[in-house]
Amino acid sequence: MTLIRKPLSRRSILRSGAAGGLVLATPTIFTSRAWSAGYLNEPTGDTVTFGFNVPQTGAYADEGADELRAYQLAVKHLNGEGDGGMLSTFSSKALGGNGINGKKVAFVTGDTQTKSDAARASAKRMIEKDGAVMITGGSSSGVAIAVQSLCQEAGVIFMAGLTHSNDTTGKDKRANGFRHFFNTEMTGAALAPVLKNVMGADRRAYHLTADYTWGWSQEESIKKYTEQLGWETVAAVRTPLGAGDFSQYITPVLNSGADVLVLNHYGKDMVNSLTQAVQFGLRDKMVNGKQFEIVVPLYSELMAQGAGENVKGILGSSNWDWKLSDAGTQAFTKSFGQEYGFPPSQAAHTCYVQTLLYADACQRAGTFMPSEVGKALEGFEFDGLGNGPTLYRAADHQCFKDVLVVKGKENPSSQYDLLEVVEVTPRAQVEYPAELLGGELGSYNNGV
Amino acid sequence: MSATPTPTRDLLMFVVFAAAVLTMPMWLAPIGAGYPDLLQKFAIYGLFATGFNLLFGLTGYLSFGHAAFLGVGSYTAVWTFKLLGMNPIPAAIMAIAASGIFAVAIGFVSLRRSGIYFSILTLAFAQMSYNLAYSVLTPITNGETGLRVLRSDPRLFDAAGQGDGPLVSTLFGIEMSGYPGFYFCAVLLIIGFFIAQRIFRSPFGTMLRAVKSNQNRMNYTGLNPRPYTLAAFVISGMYAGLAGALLCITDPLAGAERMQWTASGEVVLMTILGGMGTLLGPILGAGLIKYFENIFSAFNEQTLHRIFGFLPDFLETPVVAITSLFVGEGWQLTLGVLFMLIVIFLPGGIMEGFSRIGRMFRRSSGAKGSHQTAPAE
Amino acid sequence: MEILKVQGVNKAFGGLRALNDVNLSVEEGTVHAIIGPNGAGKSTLLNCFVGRLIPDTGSVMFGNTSLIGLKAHEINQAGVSRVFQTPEIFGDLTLLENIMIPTMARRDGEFALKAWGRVDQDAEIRDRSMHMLEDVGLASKKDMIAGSLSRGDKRRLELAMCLVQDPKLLLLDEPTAGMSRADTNNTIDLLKRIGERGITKIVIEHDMHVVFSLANKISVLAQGTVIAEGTPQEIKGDPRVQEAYLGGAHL
Amino acid sequence: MDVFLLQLLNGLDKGGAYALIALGLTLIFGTLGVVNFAHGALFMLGAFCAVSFNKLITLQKIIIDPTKTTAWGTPLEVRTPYAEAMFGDFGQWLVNYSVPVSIVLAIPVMLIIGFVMERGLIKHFYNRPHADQILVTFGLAIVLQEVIKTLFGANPIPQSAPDAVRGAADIGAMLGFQAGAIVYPWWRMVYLLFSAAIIAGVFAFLQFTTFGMVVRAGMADRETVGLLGINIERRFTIVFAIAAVVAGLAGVMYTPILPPDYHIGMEFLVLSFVVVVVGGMGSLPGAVAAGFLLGILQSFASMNEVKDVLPGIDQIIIYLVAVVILLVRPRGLMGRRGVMEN
Repeated sequence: MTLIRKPLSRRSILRSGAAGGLVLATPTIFTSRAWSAGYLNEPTGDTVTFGFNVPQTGAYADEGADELRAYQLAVKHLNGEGDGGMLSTFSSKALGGNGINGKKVAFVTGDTQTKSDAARASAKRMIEKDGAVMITGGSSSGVAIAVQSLCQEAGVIFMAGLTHSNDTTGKDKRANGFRHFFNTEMTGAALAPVLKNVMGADRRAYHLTADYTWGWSQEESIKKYTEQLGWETVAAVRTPLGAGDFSQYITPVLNSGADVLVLNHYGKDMVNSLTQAVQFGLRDKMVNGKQFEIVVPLYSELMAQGAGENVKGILGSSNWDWKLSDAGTQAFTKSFGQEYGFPPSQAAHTCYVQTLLYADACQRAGTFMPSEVGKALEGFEFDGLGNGPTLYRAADHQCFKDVLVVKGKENPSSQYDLLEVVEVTPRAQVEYPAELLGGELGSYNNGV
Repeated sequence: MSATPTPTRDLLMFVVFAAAVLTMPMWLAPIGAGYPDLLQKFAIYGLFATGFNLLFGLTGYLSFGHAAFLGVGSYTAVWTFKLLGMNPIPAAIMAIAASGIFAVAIGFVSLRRSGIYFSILTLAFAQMSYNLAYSVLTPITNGETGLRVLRSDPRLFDAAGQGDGPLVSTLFGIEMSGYPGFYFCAVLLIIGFFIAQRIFRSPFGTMLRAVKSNQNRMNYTGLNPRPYTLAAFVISGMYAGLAGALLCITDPLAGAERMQWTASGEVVLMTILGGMGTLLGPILGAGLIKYFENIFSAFNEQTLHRIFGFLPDFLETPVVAITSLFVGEGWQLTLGVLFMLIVIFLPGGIMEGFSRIGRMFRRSSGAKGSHQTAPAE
Repeated sequence: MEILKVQGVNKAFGGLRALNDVNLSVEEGTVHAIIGPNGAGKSTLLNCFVGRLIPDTGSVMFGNTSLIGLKAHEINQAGVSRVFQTPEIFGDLTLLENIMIPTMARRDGEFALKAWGRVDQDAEIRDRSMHMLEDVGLASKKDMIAGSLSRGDKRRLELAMCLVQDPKLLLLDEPTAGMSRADTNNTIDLLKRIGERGITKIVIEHDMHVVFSLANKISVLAQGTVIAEGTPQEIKGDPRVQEAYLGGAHL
Repeated sequence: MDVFLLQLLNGLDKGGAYALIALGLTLIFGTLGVVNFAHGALFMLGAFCAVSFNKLITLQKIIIDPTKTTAWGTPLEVRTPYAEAMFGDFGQWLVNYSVPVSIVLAIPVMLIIGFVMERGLIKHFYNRPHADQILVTFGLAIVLQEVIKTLFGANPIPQSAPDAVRGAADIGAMLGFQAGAIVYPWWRMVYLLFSAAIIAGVFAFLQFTTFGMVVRAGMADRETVGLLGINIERRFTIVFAIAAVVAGLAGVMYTPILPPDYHIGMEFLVLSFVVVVVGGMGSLPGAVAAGFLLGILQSFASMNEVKDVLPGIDQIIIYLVAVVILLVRPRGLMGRRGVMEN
């Protein structure tokens, strides 16, 4: 079931590689703050360098590998190679497939290890040594927030990858940071009505929550929205990150009187807790005269693969799915599938889109200067990137778009077809006032 | 034969070391390591490993929880920033003090046992600190996100002074990021090295080696090993605390994962890899591991194709395919292989390798010398 | 004057009574040998003097100090040194360092945080240690690692480590065990020379040649009890001793 | 009451798993005197024996159907598992029982791995300092992990229990409680029985065979046994191989509970060390006792009633217990003097 890596074709590597070489060869001293004029790492040659900072080791390594594939694909498309992917469906036509602002796109990669320290070290290398003007990537909120604040301090743009915590564009938002992915607040708003429709308004929920900021934020959102619709929360229990065996947290659910279990876990924790909850027969149980249900608020394809058949029929939310029927999704899936032989994950999608959005903003701004690029992104309305009409809200640098409610498929046709879209929750329903999540953007930092 | 190096040789070693550290930006640039962040990491982890070696290398007590002190130092430094201001000096002092106190408490309990029992006790304390910092202690540590300085923090002494600029530590108006940050760390590493050198040659250092060699004899010689080991434990905890503070001085964010057992394990590996009980070894080990982590992980197929571009096509593709297993996402594989090779062929770490080369050199020059004297007879 | 007075010491391990109401008194300046067959309790008794074992009942007075309950290093600081049956030295350190450590321990006490000055620049300690090494004939090997010494040299080193502390009482646990005749004689000479310094010694020994050439007084231990005590001459003729040693079988 | 019983079951189940992992580790400690940081990797390799076996029997024949295309435009591949095509019902049975059946594969594989590891590497480290042992075994663990990652990816790979023991048993009803009050997964009970059987097997082997006697003597006093002229070296190899098999089997049987990934061994490594040390170095019964003790305490500490009083206690209980035990009993529950103390 592994996603087998397929190398990039040699031709494309040579072409973009030759461009990257120039940047790498530039001695560091010339890329330091003192020298550059307008803003940090202003590209002076005929290339501009992006920093792709993804987990390559640790639990999210496969997700990181998928993100990296998407980034490489995006770079190809930006440089006019391949079929252009979503560039052809993107509502903004500023980009012409000849690089950005006349410069070819080159990139450097690094390993976040899903640790804040390692991620920041890697991002710093890209900024200090490789002269990256933009950092993007990540597969967890702690890392995203850590790298985002680093980019703010250093003075480059950060385009967040997969990060779902409210804090990224809430409490910890930064002027230099932008997020396309959705958050726990939107998950709550989108998921709760579906849950009510499917399971009824009279439900008693039991939460198992990963004991760190994202988990708490997820728990709070689901609680808030389900309770508004009449659900009752029986208990919310914190579980240590990476607990492995969750049996001691699952057994109390059995006799708690709850009839819904909400697993506020992500990644391996979710794979393990869901597998074990199903093993405990929770899904065969009748409580209060109702069928017992399990909910996983945030889904990903890789998690669904890891949990295997246990995901069947389980509801959750998702940022995007390759089986959507709009033109953007189809173009991207086609382009990615032909390159690598399997469909992209939502992590790959958000990373691809972020790269395109950044490139487009630079092109429209006519510069790579963070403050100008940021202004071009702020309040930007676009379409054709797989999520329908989308807004990059100026107040918190968060994208607002439709949210998918998905369900584990009962009869998957292939190993990539594990989730089915139950409902596309319209954007209007998941919007919230920017003040709700607090935080302060501050002002742009250009690094000089 | 192993006599203690003479004071002159020690001075020479110190001067060469200091010069090498201060010129790192120059001589590390050709191998791609000459940028501020990695240089800072070399200095900081070098300091951490030096301190760890004072305990492990001299007394033989293997602490598997030293990352806890790194974490305590980090959190203390950030809290000092938050409360007092962005000057690195009070932050460093507070971090050393806090980690020292923490080390006294943990050391007092853990040193009641020796050998692996001691290792597990320290591991247990560190893991408890990590788990709590990640979850329950979030009000103090800001959990997974990590503790940072916020604009709303009181910062008694400089709250008014800073406007909208980035919240980084500043010493007399110089921001402690980039190269100034590296030189600040480098100076502290040199001071730390100097202190370690003094301790190695001091009566106290001799006593610590006596602890490692034969605790029973030490007891019957009228010496109480406990205060010696505790003192070593606390000193090395303070080194770790200072290293933790420096991590935050160069980059004001303190995360809980710094306290995880993997971080403790890393410093153990650095020390053994470089050569435990030697002055320079742990610093070399730290540099090597950090180099692999930051540089080897950054290679991707693109870079490899560029490097091996000179090869003919039919060679280039397999060579790139094989090398790519060891770089990029495979950098840990290289590290694992390196650990095994070094320990198999160089018991005693990298320093052992150096001394072997040194011996070979001396032998061959010695042979030459006798050759030359032969005709004179 | 008595330097060590042992009264009514009992020690049992589980059901086994290793020491049974042992009384012993050692005069200052004498060499007091404790002999007895294997398993008589000699080592147990010695361990009761140095803090390794705590007697179940009874008292061990060193001058006016009770040794019971004191830690090993406290007993040493009070002036009792011990040579072990298998030499206990600092095997990873040089000979010079091996001697300097006890020298410093005598001068600076059980703990001193002297982390700054160089140990090899401490003239007082260095001279004293070198002197001691010369005394035992190991000066030429001062920079060797102690663990690489021959067994005989290790013993001499250990003895030197004890002597450099100028103990009031020196406990020797089979100082010549496993030695060749020549080495044994050397050791006897060495011990006799120390005798001139007036250090009180308690010797546990199997080799009667050693015992009779060194001891002023002998206590015979059998099955945890002192069965005889006296000068070498008295002990030689004591039938109980012969019985204890040879089981009273054929003589 | 039912909650209490359930947590006790959880504790026993966890304890069985901990004890099983610790058993091999303490065997290696006790007899060989080696600090084996690659023990977790052995557990992981065992788990991947199950994964490989499953992959092997679900190997698919790929036929490209040019008439249909995938969403991204390439021809659709139709896959049929070979095993089903070739063996029919037996093939299906094999797929269904792939986890327990893969024990048959895991035993020889782990024996060989253990043998090669000991002869090729560990043997040379018997007389080396523990520091060297740590470095070399840790390096080996990383290498093994990375190899598995390259072959199988980083994502967990689900393995299911056979249909017959999938789902949960209503133990409550069997014992006369209210129906549905005490429900416990079949597979976890299988695992508990399995670990009990393996532990008993290892003990019996050491207790009742001459080989075991020598090994136990070796654990008690290595030098003497060596002096007796017994070839202890060859026995060490066998002991190491047995430890590898035990760790591997623990890994195989754990896969339905925890979908394995390449990192699974590291997660158990620290824990297994804690269990071994709390049990006392070189003591097999100690390791087993500590495994169960820690498992049960961890379960009870996770009860909401306990967590309400002491927040976060479930996250640190193992370490807290370890500290308390090591302070009260200097050499763990049943450790002997002088093993790994310096």
